Amino acid sequence: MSVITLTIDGHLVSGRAGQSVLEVSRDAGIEIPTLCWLEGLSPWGGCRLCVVELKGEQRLFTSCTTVAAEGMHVVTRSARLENYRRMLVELLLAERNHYCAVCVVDGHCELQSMAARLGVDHVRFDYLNPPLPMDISHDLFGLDHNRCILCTRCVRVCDEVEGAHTWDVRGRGTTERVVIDLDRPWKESTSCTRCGKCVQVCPVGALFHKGVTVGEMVKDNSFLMDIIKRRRSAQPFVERRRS
Amino acid sequence: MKRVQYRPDALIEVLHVAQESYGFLSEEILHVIARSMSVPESQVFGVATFYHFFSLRPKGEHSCIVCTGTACYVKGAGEIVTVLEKAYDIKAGETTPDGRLHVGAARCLGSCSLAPMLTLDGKVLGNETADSVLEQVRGLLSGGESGREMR
Amino acid sequence: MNRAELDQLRDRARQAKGEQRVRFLVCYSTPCLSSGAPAIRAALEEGIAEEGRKGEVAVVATGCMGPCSRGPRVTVQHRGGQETAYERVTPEMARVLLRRHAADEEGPPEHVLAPDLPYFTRQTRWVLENSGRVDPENIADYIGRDGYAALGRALHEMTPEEVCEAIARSGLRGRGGGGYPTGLKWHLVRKARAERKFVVANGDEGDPGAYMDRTLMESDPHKILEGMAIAGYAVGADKGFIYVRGEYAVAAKRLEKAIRDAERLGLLGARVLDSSFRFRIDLRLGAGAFVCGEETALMNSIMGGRGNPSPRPPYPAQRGLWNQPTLINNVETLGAVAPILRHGPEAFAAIGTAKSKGTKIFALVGEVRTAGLIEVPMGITLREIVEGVGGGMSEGETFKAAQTGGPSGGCIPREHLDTPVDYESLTALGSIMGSGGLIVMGQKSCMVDVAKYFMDFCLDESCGKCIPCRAGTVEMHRILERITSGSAVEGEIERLEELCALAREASLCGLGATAPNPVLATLRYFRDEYHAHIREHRCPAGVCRFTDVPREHLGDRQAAQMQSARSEMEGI
Amino acid sequence: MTNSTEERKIRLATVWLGGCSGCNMSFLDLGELLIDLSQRTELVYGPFTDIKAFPKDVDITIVEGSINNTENLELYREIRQRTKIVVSFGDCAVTGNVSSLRNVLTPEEVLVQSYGHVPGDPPYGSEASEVLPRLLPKSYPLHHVLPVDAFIPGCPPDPERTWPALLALLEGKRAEPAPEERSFG
Repeated sequence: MSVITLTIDGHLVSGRAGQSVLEVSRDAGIEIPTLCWLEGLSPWGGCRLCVVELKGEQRLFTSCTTVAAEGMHVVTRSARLENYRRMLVELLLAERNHYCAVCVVDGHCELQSMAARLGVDHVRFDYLNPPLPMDISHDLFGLDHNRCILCTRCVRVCDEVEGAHTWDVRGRGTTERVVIDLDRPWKESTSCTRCGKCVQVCPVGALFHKGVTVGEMVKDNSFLMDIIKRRRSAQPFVERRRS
Repeated sequence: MKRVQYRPDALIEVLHVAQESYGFLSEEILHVIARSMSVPESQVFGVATFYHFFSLRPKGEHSCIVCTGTACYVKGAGEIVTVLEKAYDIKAGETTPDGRLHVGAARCLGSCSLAPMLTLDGKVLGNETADSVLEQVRGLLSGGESGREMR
Repeated sequence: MNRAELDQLRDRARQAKGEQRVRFLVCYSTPCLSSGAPAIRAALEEGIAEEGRKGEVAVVATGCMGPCSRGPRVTVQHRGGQETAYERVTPEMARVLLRRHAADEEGPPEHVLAPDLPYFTRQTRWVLENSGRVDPENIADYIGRDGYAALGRALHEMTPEEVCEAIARSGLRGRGGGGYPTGLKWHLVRKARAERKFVVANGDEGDPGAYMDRTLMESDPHKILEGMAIAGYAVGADKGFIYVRGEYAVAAKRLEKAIRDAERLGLLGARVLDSSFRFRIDLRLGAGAFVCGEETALMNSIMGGRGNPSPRPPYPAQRGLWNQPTLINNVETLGAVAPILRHGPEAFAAIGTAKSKGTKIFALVGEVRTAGLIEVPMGITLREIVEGVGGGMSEGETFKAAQTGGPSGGCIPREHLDTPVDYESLTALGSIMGSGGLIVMGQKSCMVDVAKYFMDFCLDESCGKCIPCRAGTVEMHRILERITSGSAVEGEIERLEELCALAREASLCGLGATAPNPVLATLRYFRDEYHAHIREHRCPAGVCRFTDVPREHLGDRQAAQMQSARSEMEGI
Repeated sequence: MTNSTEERKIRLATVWLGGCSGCNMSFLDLGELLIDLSQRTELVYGPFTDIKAFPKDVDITIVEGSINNTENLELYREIRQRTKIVVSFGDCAVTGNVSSLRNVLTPEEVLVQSYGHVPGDPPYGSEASEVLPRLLPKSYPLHHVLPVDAFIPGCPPDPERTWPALLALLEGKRAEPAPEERSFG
């Protein structure tokens, strides 16, 4: 595996060929803010928080989808980037009904802590306050569209890891919503395996365990990399058994 | 579906054909399509709702699609839509509760030289005003002279 | 079929045409179709049959003839080459025309379009050379006008590299709006190593107010197919997709027939023109999503998915359809390919400016006297287009601005009317060449309202994948809504500009990145109109109704009501 | 303590608009610090005083709650006119929070939901509309109506985040809380 060297925020760092800028950066201890990206899932490039500047390029690049290359000069922090990131979080907060004070993940929410981290102490944009439904038909889990940021982590984990593809996205633009099967109540889903992976990878309070109250829903997605690593190492074992 | 050999990349083609045959895409149709093409239901639903062309609800008996492309807009298409919405108490894209009239706004029907233009039950009308449109729609709904002519 | 047979077919087609004494060309393009072309054709055919003139007099349903605002259009050709163009033809008139031209009866010369109309004389028809001249559903007509000869030459006389080189030498750039050098793109795909490669013709024309691509596909479908086949040969692809906007039923039908006809004659298929080159074309119908004009979204749509764009890189030339290198060109770009090979890249490069070569098709609409589809040399000034080709402003209108590039473009005000129309000049003015929509606006158009219109379009067409576009367009639209409704306060323009910068720089694809353009361009040239709205609640064009008040004053009306109620009670 | 504050104490006001009063309660949780505060400032208005009209020339006003009705709006306009530094205090003032949960409904629907489905007579009719302040179309955060100078989020903001912010403002600095002190909720 070939090694590449690049500069990130002035530091000379090395990574493996084929890694994304984000991965190389994280390995080097330089954190880049993300919401839709989650280690173990395919990159989506939707939240735009991980945008970075590349020397010699005018436009910005999402570090989660850009493959690191030898000699790259990456800037992950600048006044311009911080400003855009703040605005992105403000837009997310304005887009749906995120009332942190009465949310099941209050205190454990990636959006909430991202806002705090980026210095968002108020939202300049108009709150849209769309009237959105909840789905609490399932006996174990609940879905609250009011909190959803459309990061599609649930869609990807269900498709890529669980293999059920229960989730997808319906509509487009502001009418976009995550959807179960043919827009069925969760209880009636014929493809859902009730594994709960979607709930654990959801960064906000959109997917939760039923019965939890404000601030009680703590997400734990550590299972994800365990499964993925095991899958990688399990491959030869299966083949061995066959032969 | 057989014609496209159940290839998942032909999903949009299949949806086109289904809508043409049944008028709209019912849950049952989508279910059958998902099943026989081995595409997850949620994916079929996602695709069907992404494109404005597909309708998950039956369309009205009559339809009036107003072009709101730029040329039509600057020539007063907005007013035509507003007047129709008011007259039938529905929003563009909706069908009256009795299912008789569907009012839609299209992005551009590509006949900008006829601006403002619209289609009434598929027939193209150009250089219209809000009043003239309303009159023709009324005629159509009451099955009057202009209505029969449209057929 | 081999090249010799193609030549024979061409000669036969020409000969057949020569046997006809009079040809009535009836425009069968969407605007004329909807204003009554079928009835005219029927009247003519009936008349010919009644008078027993079959064979010597022919009726041909052609593609677009141009001044669409004056349809239905009919052109009468005599064997000697003499031609008369008619506008606003009715079925009754058609019978009169038939008698006049076929039976040489005298008749009043009504509805004649003067041949020296600037609309005709100022155009340079290159891509539209056959439009309005051939029957788009008749492959022989196309072959009769040297159709597929360029493909024959490419396959038998040129290497793929030479073809790419010829396109590069012509200076052709992407006509979909981006303006990327076409030859360079072809070279990139040609050099990419892969099992398979694909060619995609982008016919998902979505800009409101533009219909160049539709007209081209309707009027001369074979030219696109020929261009695609040449592209396929040049880059090493064996499969092409032509993605047609769902609304374009006529174009799709004609293309489908064209593909079948070309396959039957061996101009597409396993051994194209008796060479070892294999190329098939599939038609894909869009389903109503503007974003699918973006190349990565278009590819996702071709593969049967939601039309969400994907981050670039990787570019389609590296990894496109089914992860294989894919060449995506706009249909107008592909329409220029065959003429370039036929007339030579130098002839094409001789037209236009140093950096923008050749011709460009525009849909000239709005407040001009003669609206319609035009093809003009690059570098022509906007003034020449509006005042010359378009015949000036409509009755009682004075020029305020021209909008180019649709929702991704901007507007050009009066003071820049003499700007040459080329990629760089338009970009410098804050607009773009775009795909070719050109909407002329008079004093009755409010520029804030126009900006709001385009933002409404963008928010409706946003795919929703990335935040700056999904939520940013909504917030920008809200601000514009406040400005036009009277509830805006100081500082809103600045907030709008900040959002514009975010969308422009941080969006995933071109739709989001260019969505702010109409706002930025109107702010640049008509900022005082914005100020008049905010500060004086006045709309200079008289379009906006100020039905709302700033939030601070939301309670004023009620306070006044209570005040009057109180004084009434005191009076008692 | 500086000389200037001895000469003229900072005129401080706290206000309770469309909120639950929890933020003002939490303000009282400053406890002993309130003594410190009273030495530096003069409390010229607030739920803890009996002053009826909002005074003039106020240096700092801490506003709890969002703008829900015409009364909130009128008072807030007065506050903004008469105050140098307006502080948006607590989530309702900063984001709308619980007060704005009603924003998905129209004011009429809100009234029906709140009064129509419970015992007792709803305040309908001309009498109600004359006497009661009218609900605004939506519940707005302060800065969506008129500008605000500092934000202290929290539901409610606990004394640990209120005090440093307040201290900074008293000393004429900008309130810049640490990331962990500026989160909503």
